[in-house]
Parts: sequence; C-alpha cells; structure tokens
Amino acid sequence: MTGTEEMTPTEGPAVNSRDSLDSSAFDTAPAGDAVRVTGVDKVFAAKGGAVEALSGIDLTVGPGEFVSLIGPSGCGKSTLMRLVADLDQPTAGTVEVFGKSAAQARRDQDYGIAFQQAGLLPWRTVAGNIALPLELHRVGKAERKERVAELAELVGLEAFVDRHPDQLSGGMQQRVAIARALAERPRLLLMDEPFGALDEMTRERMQSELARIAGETGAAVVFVTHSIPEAVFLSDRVVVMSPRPGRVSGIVTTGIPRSVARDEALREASVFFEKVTEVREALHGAPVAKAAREQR
Amino acid sequence: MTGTEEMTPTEGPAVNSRDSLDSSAFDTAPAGDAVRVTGVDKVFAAKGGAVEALSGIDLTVGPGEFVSLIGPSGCGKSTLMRLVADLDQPTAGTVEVFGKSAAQARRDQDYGIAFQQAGLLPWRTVAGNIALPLELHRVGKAERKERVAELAELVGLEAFVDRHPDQLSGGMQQRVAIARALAERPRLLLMDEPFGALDEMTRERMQSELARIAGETGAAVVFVTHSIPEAVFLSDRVVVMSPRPGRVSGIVTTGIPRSVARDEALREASVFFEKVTEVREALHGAPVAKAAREQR
Amino acid sequence: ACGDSDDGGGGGDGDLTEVTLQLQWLPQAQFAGYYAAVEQGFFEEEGLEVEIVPSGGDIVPQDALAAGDADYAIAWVPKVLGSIEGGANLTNVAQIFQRSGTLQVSWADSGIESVADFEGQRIGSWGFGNEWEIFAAMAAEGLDSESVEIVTQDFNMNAFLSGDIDAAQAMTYNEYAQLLETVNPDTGELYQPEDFNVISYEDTEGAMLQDAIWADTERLESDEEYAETTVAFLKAVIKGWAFARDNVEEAAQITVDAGSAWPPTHELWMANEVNKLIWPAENGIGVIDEAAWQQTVDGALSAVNEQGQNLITEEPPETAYDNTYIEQAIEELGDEVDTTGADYEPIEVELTEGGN
Amino acid sequence: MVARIRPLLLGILGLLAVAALWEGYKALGPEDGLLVGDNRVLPRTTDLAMPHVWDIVQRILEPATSLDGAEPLWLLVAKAAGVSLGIAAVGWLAGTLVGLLLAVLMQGVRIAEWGLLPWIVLSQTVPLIAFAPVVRSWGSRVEIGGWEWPPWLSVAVIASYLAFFPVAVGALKGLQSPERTHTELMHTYAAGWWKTLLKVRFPAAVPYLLPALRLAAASAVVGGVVAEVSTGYLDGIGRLLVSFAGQASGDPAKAWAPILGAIGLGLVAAGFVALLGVLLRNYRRGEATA
Amino acid sequence: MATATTVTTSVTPTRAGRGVGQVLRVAAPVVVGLAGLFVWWLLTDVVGVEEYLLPGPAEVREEFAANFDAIKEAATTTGVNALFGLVAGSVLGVLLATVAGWVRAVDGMLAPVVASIAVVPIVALAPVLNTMYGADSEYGRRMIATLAAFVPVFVNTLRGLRQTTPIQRDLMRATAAGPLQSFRAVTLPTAAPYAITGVRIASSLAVISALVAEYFGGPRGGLGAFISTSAATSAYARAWAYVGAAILLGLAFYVVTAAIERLAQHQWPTTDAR
Ligand SMILES: Nc1ncnc2c1ncn2[C@@H]1O[C@H](COP(=O)(O)OP(=O)(O)OP(=O)(O)O)[C@@H](O)[C@H]1O
Ligand SMILES: Nc1ncnc2c1ncn2[C@@H]1O[C@H](COP(=O)(O)OP(=O)(O)OP(=O)(O)O)[C@@H](O)[C@H]1O
Ligand SMILES: Cc1ncc(C[n+]2csc(CCO)c2C)c(N)n1
Ligand SMILES: [Mg+2]
Ligand SMILES: [Mg+2]
Repeated sequence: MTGTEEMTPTEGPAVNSRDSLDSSAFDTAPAGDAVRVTGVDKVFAAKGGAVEALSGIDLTVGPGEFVSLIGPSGCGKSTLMRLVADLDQPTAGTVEVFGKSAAQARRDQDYGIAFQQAGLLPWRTVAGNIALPLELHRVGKAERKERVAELAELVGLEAFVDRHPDQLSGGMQQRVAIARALAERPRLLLMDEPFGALDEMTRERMQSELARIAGETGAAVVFVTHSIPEAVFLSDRVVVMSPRPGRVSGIVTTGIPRSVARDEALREASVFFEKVTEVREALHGAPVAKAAREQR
Repeated sequence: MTGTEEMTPTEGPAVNSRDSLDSSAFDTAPAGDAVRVTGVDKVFAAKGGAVEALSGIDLTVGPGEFVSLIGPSGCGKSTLMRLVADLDQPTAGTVEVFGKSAAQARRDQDYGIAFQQAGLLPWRTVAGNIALPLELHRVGKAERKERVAELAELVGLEAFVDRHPDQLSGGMQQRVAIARALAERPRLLLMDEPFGALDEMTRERMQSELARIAGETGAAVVFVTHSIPEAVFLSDRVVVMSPRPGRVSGIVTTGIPRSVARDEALREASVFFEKVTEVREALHGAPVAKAAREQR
Repeated sequence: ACGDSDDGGGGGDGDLTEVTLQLQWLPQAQFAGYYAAVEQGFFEEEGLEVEIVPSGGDIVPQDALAAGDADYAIAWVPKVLGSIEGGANLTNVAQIFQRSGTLQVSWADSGIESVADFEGQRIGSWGFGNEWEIFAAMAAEGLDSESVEIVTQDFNMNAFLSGDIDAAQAMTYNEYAQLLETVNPDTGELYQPEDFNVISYEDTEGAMLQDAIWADTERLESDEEYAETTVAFLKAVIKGWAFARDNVEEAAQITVDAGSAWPPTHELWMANEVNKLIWPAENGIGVIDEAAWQQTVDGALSAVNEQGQNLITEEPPETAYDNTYIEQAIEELGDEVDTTGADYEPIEVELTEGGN
Repeated sequence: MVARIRPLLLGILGLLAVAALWEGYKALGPEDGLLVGDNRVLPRTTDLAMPHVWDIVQRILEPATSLDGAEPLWLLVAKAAGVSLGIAAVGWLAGTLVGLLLAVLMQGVRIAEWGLLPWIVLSQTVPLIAFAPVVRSWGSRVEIGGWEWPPWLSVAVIASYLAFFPVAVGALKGLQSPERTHTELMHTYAAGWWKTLLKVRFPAAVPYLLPALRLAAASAVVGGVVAEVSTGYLDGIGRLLVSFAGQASGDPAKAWAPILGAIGLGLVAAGFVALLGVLLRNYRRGEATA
Repeated sequence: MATATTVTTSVTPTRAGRGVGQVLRVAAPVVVGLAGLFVWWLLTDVVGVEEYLLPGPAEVREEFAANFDAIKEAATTTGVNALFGLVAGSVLGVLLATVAGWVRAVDGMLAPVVASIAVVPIVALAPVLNTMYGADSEYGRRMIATLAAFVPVFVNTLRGLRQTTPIQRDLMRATAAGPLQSFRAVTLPTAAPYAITGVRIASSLAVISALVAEYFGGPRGGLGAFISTSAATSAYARAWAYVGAAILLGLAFYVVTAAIERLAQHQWPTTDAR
C-alpha cells in the first residue's frame, strides 16, 4: 500500500528456521490444518437479552502458522479462542482441530493454552506448575522431572524451578504459564492476551521469546492481543475483528517470514511500521488521515 | 539523531492552543516552575537492606508543561511522583511545588492526582466521586453541583453521573478519576500510569482526551508511563530513568508543540516514529541495532 | 435495692418499708407462703412492701444477700454454712422447712434400699451445692465419696427413666411428682409409687435443714430498724405459710399467677408436699431445732465430695442462727395465727399425665 | 419467578429431609441408641428422647396447660420469644456500639490494636456464667434519680458481651480494608483522620461489618437466652426452656416448643441484619456475588 | 514561602523502629494484662471490695495451686470433649460442605438447617441431647461441641470451595482433567486454608460449648461443672481458678489451631499469583 521498500532479512543472530527443529522431541506436523472454524455463530443468553458474540466466523490456521486475533474489547476474540479450546460450544457452525472435533482435540491434549493472568497455582512451585498437566495424565515421575527441566530451560527459568509464583515477577510467571502450556508438546498453542498484564519493556522481551519458542517447537499459535505492534511483530497473519456481532473484518498478512529474527531491529524496520499502519487502518475501518500522511 | 524530516503541523481539526484558554475558569499560571526537584535521594529501608530508589534527581517542570517519566520497572518513577505529591519524603534534597514545599502545596491543593487504578470509591456515584475533594473542602452544595456538571462534560460523562463505578468500563472509570483530579482546578496534574490498565484502543482514545483536557485547563502534567509511544504522543519532554539507583539517564524533547493536535494522524507521522525510536534508544542505553537499521 | 434507708419497722401506717426477698429458684409453690403473704396483703399489714426476686441457675441467694442486693434470702442451710465459712456474715432467722425434702429414688427391682447400697452405683445429683446431703449420708454409712459415680441431673427425670442413673435425687415436692406424672411405656399407665424404691434423707444421718430465711448478721446487730423489720417480715411470712396450709388450692393458684410455669396439678402437689415439710411445727414455724441444726452441721463437717473437698472444716459461728426474731414474731402474733399446725392434715392430690 | 422461590422450596425440602431423617432413624434405630463398646454413638429412639415430629407439632398447637384460659403453647412461646428478641436487640445495639468504638480505637492507634486484640479474643473464652451474677448484682445497685436498673438490662448487658466480639474484630478488619490508593487519595486532599474514617474507612468497612453484625445478632440471642436462664429472668424464652425442660419427663413434646422458638428467634434476628444489608447495598458493590 | 523540604532522615532509625515494633507487639498485650491485674488487685486490696465476693489475684492463684491436680483432671475431661467436638464438627463440616459445593440443591437444602444450628442456644439443646445420648455419657455434650464447631467449618469450607478462579477451572478443563482430578489439584488446595480458618474459629466455640454444656447435666468432672458447684457454694476463689483453667484451655485450642492455620496458609498460599 504505502510501503515501497521490500522486506530484507536482517543479518541478525542465528535464525531458528523450522527445518532446524529436533523433530524427535516434538510431534511432527500432521496433514491438514491446525484449526478450521466454519460458519461459527455464538450467542450468549444474558440478562438484557441475547448477546451475539460471534457471527459467521470462518477461519483456518495452518500447521505451524502464527495467527493473531485483534479487535476492540468485546468483539469476541476470547470467545472464539474458547470455542477452539472446547471451553465453550458454538451455537452454530463447526470447529475442527487437526481434523477432529474440538472436544476430541481437548481430550487428546492437542493444544496447550495460556491466559492473560498466568493462572499459576500459588501453592505449587514453578516445577510443580509446569508438571501439572503431566501429573494429570499420569506421566511417570522420572519422565516428568526430565520434561520439566527441559521446559524450564526453554523458557529460561532453570534457576527458579523451586520458587513459588509469588516470588516471581509478572514476566517470569507468564513464562511459567507458557512452559506449562507446552508441557505435552502440543501442536497448537492458544494464547489469550498472555502479555496483557506486563509492562511494555518486559512485554517486548517476552514477545521475542515467544517467537523463538514457537519457532523451536514448530507449534501453530492462535494469539489474542490488543496491541497492534505485538500482533504484527509475532504473526504470519493478523485477523482483525469487529464487534456487535463479532465478525472477521479483515486479514493482514504480515509477509514477515519466520526466518526473520524477532528482535529490536525488526521493531525499527520500516516494513514493521507499515504493517502496523495497515493493521491500524483495517481496525479503524478506513484509512484514517491517509491524506495527511501522504502529504509528508 | 536519526530523523531528518522536520516536524510539520498537520492541518487537523481545531487546535487547542493554550492561548485560547478561558483563564477566568482556571487559576492563571504563576511565576516560577510548577515542580522543582533538586538533588533528591530516596532510600527505603527494606528487609534485605536499604534500597536506593532515587539518587541525585534534578528535574524542573515548567508551568503548563507536559513531562513524562519513563523507565523500566523499579527505576523509581512512582517514588519520584510520590515525593512531589508529598505522599513520601525525600531522604535528601528538596522538592518544591510552585515555589512552596511539597507539604504546603498538598495542603493548598495545588495539585490533582490520578493513579493506575482509577481508585474510585465504589459506593459513590460518578458525581459523588468527582465531588469528593470539593466536599472535603467544604465547597457549597450548589457550587459543587455546578462544578461536577462542568467536569463531567469535560470528560464526556454527562450521561453517566448517576452511575456507580462498577457500571462503567475501565476507560470511563479512568475519566472519572481524571475529572476528580481536576475538581479543584489544580495547576499541576500528577498521573501514575493512569492508562496502564486499559486496552490499547481505549488507551489511545484516552490519550487524545487527556491531551485535550491538559490543553484546555493549562495545567502542568507529570505523567508516569511504561509506553514509549504514549510518552512521545503526549509530552513536551520525556524524562528517561534508569534503575539501581534510580537516576535520570536522559531527557528527550519531542519538539511536537502543543498546537499540534494529538490525533490519529500524529500517530502515523514519521516524526512520531523517529521520536519513539529516539526514546527507545535512550532507554536501552545505546542506539540498538543502529547498524542494522542504517542498512535499510 | 434497699436496706440502707429502711425507715421504721412494723406496724406503722405511713410509708411502707421496702424489702427485697431473694428466692433460690424460679417462682413455684415451694415458695407459696411468701407469694401468699404478698397476695393476701400480709406484708402490707406489717408495713412492708416486699419485692420477691426469683433466681436462675447462677444466682446464689446468700451471695445476693451478702452483697447487699437483697434484705433476706431463702437458701438451704448446708450451702449457706459453706458461704459463712467462706466469709459471708449471715444469720438464719427462721427455719421454715423443718424437714429435708430430698429423696434418692431407684427402681423397685434395683436392690438399692438404703444409702449403704449406693456403693458402685451411678448416683444422680443436681450439683449446685444440692449434693451435700448425699455425701453426708454416705459418710455416716462409712462410704467414701469415690465409691459411687456422681452424675449431674438436669431439670427433669429423663436420665433416671432412661437408665443412665441408678438412683436419682428428687425433691418430694417436685421431681418425685415428675416421675409419677410420666406414662410407663410398659403399661401405658402412669408410674406408681410401687414402681420405685424411695430413700428419704430425712430418715438418714445425712438429713440437712433446707429452706431457711437468712438475714445479714451485721445489720441485725447494728441496725435496729432492720432488726425490727425482720420481726415484721417474719410475722407476715408466718401468716403467709399458715394461709398456704389452710388454703392449699388457693396458694397453688397464687404461685401460678405469680409466674410459676408448672401445670396446675403439679403445682398443687408441690404446695401440698411443701406443707408437709413445714407442718406440724412443734416449736412453732421457723424455730430452729437445735438437734436438727447440729445434725446439719455434723453432716456438713463429715461430707467430702468426689474431689476430696470439704463443705466446711470447722463449726460455724454462733451467729449462724438466731431464734430470737422468729420467737418474737410468734409471740407478737399470739392467737391471731396457728403457728404450730398441730392438727395439720395434708390433702390428697391426684397426679395427671405431664401434670397438666 | 421460579428462580425466586427456588431457594425457599429447597429450604423447605431441607427441613422436610431433616424431619424424615428424624423419623426414619427413630423407626429403624435401636431403642437404646447405637453403642460402640460403652460409647453411645447414635442417640436413643424412645419417645422420651425423640418424640415424633407430629407429636411435637400437635403439642405446640394445644394449650400450654389444662388451666382455664391457658394460651396455646405456640402463642406463649411466641410472646416470650418476642420479649427475648427485644432484649437481644438492646444487647446487640450496645455490643455493636462498643465493638465499633473499640475497632475505631484499634484502627487509629496501632499500639491499642496490639494491646487489646489478644484480650478481646481471650474474653470470649470466659464462660458467661462466671460473671452473670456479678452483672446482676452490680446492676441491682444502680439507681439514678427515680430510675432503677431493670432485670432485663442485666440480660442485655450479658448479651452485648457476646455481641461486641464479632463487631470489634470485623469492623477492625473493615476499617483496615481500604486500598492504599484510597487512603493516600485522602492524604492528597489534606483530609485528616476523622474525615478519612467517615468518608472512606466506614463505607469500606460495610461489607465486613454486615456478616459481623449478623454473627453478633445470633450471639446476642444465644447470649441473651443463656443470661435469662442464668439470672432467672422470667418473661423471656430462656425461662420457658428451663421450665419446659423440667416437664420433659411427663410431657416430652412440650420441651421442643421453646427450642424451636429459640431457633426462630435467632433466624428473625439474623433476618433483620440481612434487611440492613439490603439498605446498605450501595456499600456492598465490591462484594463477590458467588 | 519557599520553604523547601530538606529531610535528611537516615535509614537506621526506621530499622530500629521495626525492632521496637516487634517488642511493642509483645509488650503491649502484656502491659494491658498487667494493668488489668493491677485494677483487680486495687479493687480487692485497696478499695476493699469484700474478698468473699471478689477474691484477689493472690487468692485465686493459691486456689489454683491448691487444686492443681483436680483442675488438671477437669481440664482434661472438658478438653477431650471439646477436642472430640472440634474434630467431629470439622469432619462433618468439611464433608457436608463438599457435598453442598458439588450439588447446588444440597446447598439450598442445608441452608436453613445450618442457619438454625448457628442460632440455637446451648441451653436449649443440652437437656434434649442429654436425654438422647444419656446423662451418664459424655456424648451429649460432645454433640453440642460438635454442632458448635460444625457451623464455622461448614461455612468457611463452602466459601473456600467457591474460591477457585475461572482461569483455574478453564485450565482444568483445557487439560482434560476429570472431576476428581480437578478437585484434588485445584479445589481442595484452594479450599483448605479456608476450612482451616473455620477450624480455628471453631476451636474457641468448641471449648466454650463443651464447658457450658456441663452446666446442664451429664457426668461430673469437667471444668464447667466445678465452676458452677464452686460458685454455688460461694467458693469464688476456687470458681475463678477453674475459670482461669477454662481460659487457658480455650487459649491452648486457639493457639494450636492458629498455628495450624499459619502452616496451612504457608502450604497453600491464597495470594493471587500475579
Ligand atoms: N459467558 C458469557 N455470558 C454472556 N455474555 C458473554 C459471555 N462471555 C462473553 N460474553 C459477551 O460476548 C461478547 C464477546 O466477549 P469476549 O470476551 O469474547 O470479547 P473479547 O474480544 O475477548 O474482549 P476483550 O478484549 O475485552 O477481552 C461480549 O459482548 C461479552 O459481553
Ligand atoms: N515503600 C517502599 N519500601 C521499600 N522499597 C520500596 C518502597 N516503595 C518502592 N520501593 C522500591 O523502590 C524502587 C522504586 O520503586 P518505584 O515503585 O518507584 O518504581 P517504578 O519505577 O514506579 O516501578 P513500576 O514501573 O513497576 O511502577 C523499587 O526497587 C521498589 O522496590
Ligand atoms: C439447675 C438445677 N438446679 C436445681 C434443680 C433442682 N431443683 C429444683 S427446685 C429445687 C429446690 C431448690 O429450689 C431444686 C434443688 C434443678 N432441677 N436444676
Ligand atoms: Mg478477551
Ligand atoms: Mg510505579
């Protein structure tokens, strides 16, 4: 649209391409899409009458793809994510995860999930929190221990495994939540504003880490956020939603390949600013103050 | 530094310059600075030993000036603001507000204050919350009512004066808090991450409103934030702080005059991106990945 | 509420002297004479305005008297002996009940026919200082208080009826009637006296004097008006009890009206049985019999409870009782009232289920 | 509509279930209760120990005694319960006042909290009966002008002794509950201790105070009834409890009337406080609904 | 005018202040206690309220020493009853609360029953329970202590069971945890500190109820029975010695359960991890 420069990969540090993945440690990507949402409506019965939270949603997330959902408060982002996670059921339409029903995928633990609040169990240590899903699925003690160590290292918390959540900063807690979501090597990560409660600087650091982790594990990610730069920085595609009723109002493909390192340099790259502007405009419905911008 | 273009005022909607102020409605700016902090240290006694929260802080805020404090968590932004508000006393150095001691200024109600949490009293209506400081200072009922109506209009909540805080969205609550802070026509507004808890879209709207209100009232503002774009968008000067001990590590003058409307266009202007980058670099200590950027 | 400013004793018309009488339980026919004296205006005739204060579980009448809350109190002699040794300065001015009304009731087939049979049994008692007769009687039989198991009875006889207690403490005028008002589930009829073995403490060495009128010793000695008031008070009381003797039904009704919650036949039974404890009074009502007093003191000295504590360890002071006031009252009444009840005959009361 | 009466229906169902359990156990349980060794773990089922539910109901509807003009038992009990309710209300008010004063003192002066709170907690382990006679004795000596200390006031004072405790503790917690932003806000308004107390601390304490007041109401009733028994007060339900318990051998069902009356009395008292909560609902906006 | 604040408070006094605070925390209640003792002594020895009606501290202490063995035995009897009531009431409270937390209808049905138990005076229940369980048995009063302890445990546990956050519940569902698994992993640890707070509150109630129940029949031998017997025979110094033992017993229950509460709060912290 406005940008004229082509995206040039930076010569940053080692690029974690999906090819370099240790495929023995993670499930290999299956044939078919990670998520396929078809014609989904969701209506909530509320006091003042029914609330049409989602209407006619169609969305597909490919294996290993990073898709962000963005939109004003109340547009149904969380609702959509909860349908994928089988935490709620659609009023109409179908949700498929790796070709199965959402419920089956949940029972098979095909996804891991993280929320805005880290939602750690305060009485468990970092290790205990990460191990929780493993414990619930009767993974043996030795294996559990090994896996926890692996995950703690992945999120950079090796030194903190014996701490309790209240002894960690917000960013560290969020990392524990991510490690927990990854515990069972899911091929799909669902994240609902996981960095919403963090301060901006911590948030930027966490974004880079998430990009790295998503790359290393090769998991597909559905990521809900309010932050345009965050969405652009992380995603292959940004799905823009509008409210009342919740609809997909636009999809922006960032065109920033996985092979580009998510680092400081990207944040200051002009392609980044352009995509931010593009998403902002998609969000506001029309190219705002386009005239003014073009003047400059 | 990096920016080469000059700031060009946009031809946006009506510009609220300070000159257009109805000076009968607000105290006229006095001679001298709004805030003068000289050689301030603040040491907290903590369990693990003393924490040097601030060290050798010198800072002056002119009348009607908008100054943001930015810096990583724990660098002492809140502490500094609390010293100005006389909610805490410095270990060494002096804090003057409009030429008086901070304590005197507090007793004279020379400032209004707002925090990250709106901190509204849940049992009072919007009107009751705005009226609180007036009630405490024995402003007559009729005058109080008039002033509340005025303020509610200023923050765009005329229709909600009889609601209780729990019936308002986060953004509306924050507007009530701002109205309350303005109730006694202070010449200085102190705000500690007032938009920290809002989602990004509401936050952007609130920023524009605050800019308008600050312009209309002509009050000086000390504004604590974690968000670089927010600081740049709003301020005349951005004070960058660094932690352990808390120091002023740099001051960025945005060069965006008050006469420029704070609107969508500004957010997409290149001077804005440049100043954002400049603050980011000041924050990170060194021009990060400068080489990489210059390549493009 | 009074006492400090008693103006003038008996007889005088003018202002009435205010007097407070502290009972040892809730209103019931056990106190019929006092209520009758109020209702019939006998106190007024003597220039007194008497307020009768009932007591609950924790108000100790002799302490209310010692503390100055009341001018006179009704209490059992052994309990007050304990208080006197503890430091209270009180005098028994009229021994209204001449006999002990305490029974120990067991089932007819239990084989408990005398105090000697208590050994190894579960013996019921209310506590609250009502247990000393038991220990005194046992001591007289050479029984150690630890040779029985003392079980606290509550307000009714259910513990005995359910078999939790082998021998229950019972007042002739109250708990014994409760038994006889209860339907025997085996027969569908009320229990009969033949169903029980009844040991009366009056027939044992342990018998102790019960309801007596107590006054403040110091005030008797130092306050002439109080001494006069005492005589006037006793005169009215005598008239009251004489009335209760001669009009049992009316007396029972008076206590019901005064707030007793007992059903009518139970109340009547109580009024009748209480009369039996008073009348006939050979030396005149309220006159303390030296032998009975000494027996009470001896019993109190010998009794040791299951905690190894004594009620009293030495003889009470001479001031512990004083017959002069009651004798003066009887004398002043002269022939106006029959104060001995020599030809007293109790009535027959037919008990009904629940006393209703 | 259905949602509104659902709790009521469930409540009635619950009470019926208790009655059914009672009768069921009475029908099936051993006459002498369940004995494990020498321990009677489950109660006896005789009519003396557990009268039939319908016998109790029937007895309550009958006159209290066979005396001419005797009131029905339920009316007698209801009247006595009314008297006790009045006394308990006075005790509740007095206890609330004392509790609030203590709480304000402890909130304002740290050392007072440290010095008093342990003793306030300890005060509740002193059995009432230990000082019931003292209260009555001291009361009987009070005479101001022509006014004499009435016996019911002793009962109320003892009731207040139980009632003040939850109020003191709950109010203290409530007064300390305002967020720092609120108290600091008052500081920035240069508002003093008293104004902060009035405008912020008291309103913020309401959600803590209401459960405390409800507890205090129940305690005032329980304490009042015990005090009635203890001091021999004649007109309240405590007296009926004792008297009718004394008639329980020959008339077992009668003893249950004042027990049910006492429960009803407590529920009414707690209900009044719930009403208070409705009046103060604006101050309870922060309360979780769960 | 331009009087700027130049505060140069050093750090040390504040630290010393912390130490002083610790000392005051312990000293303040002791001082209040001593003041109370002083007033008591003043009333008896100086103002001269009759020793017969209000024994002085020294007399009570003497009686306490003289009857120490009897007091110890009585305290054991009452203590065992209270402990039984506390344990039984707590178990019952936790069990019923768990059921009520699980099935809403049961909660609705239990509501009036629990409310009734919460307001029923001990005096009312003691005689009927004594008849039901037998006057020769401690079980009547143990039932009373049980009922007294049951209410706060039930109420607090039920509240605790409802404290799980929506996130935690979502998390359990998302990890496909069964109902029992999520009960063990989330609901139980969340409710535990609440339940134990209930036990702490119940501890004092259990003691006082066990004690007061002794006034209304049953085997003799507990503190309550001896307080009443002593007072009835005007042996006030002895009565207060027993009352003192009752206070100590209540205190012991309180201290132990409060310590357990602390441990529980440490084990299962409720502070929202943020
Ligand atoms: N359980 C529910 N019952 C009733 N209405 C609901 C429920 N959950 C969500 N809604 C409504 O559905 C709409 C979409 O909500 P949702 O939480 O998905 O929005 P969102 O995009 O995640 O918003 P936010 O950015 O604030 O998190 C809103 O109007 C909301 O009020
Ligand atoms: N009352 C206090 N006692 C002890 N240390 C304190 C106190 N208040 C602040 N500190 C410490 O002083 C330092 C500065 O804190 P401050 O709250 O001013 O930071 P901040 O810049 O506002 O951080 P944030 O961005 O997280 O709000 C921190 O290390 C903090 O732990
Ligand atoms: C708590 C209690 N105390 C005493 C009695 C027995 N009682 C009733 S009347 C009476 C005579 C003295 O007034 C006695 C001993 C009881 N049933 N309950
Ligand atoms: Mg959401
Ligand atoms: Mg801060």
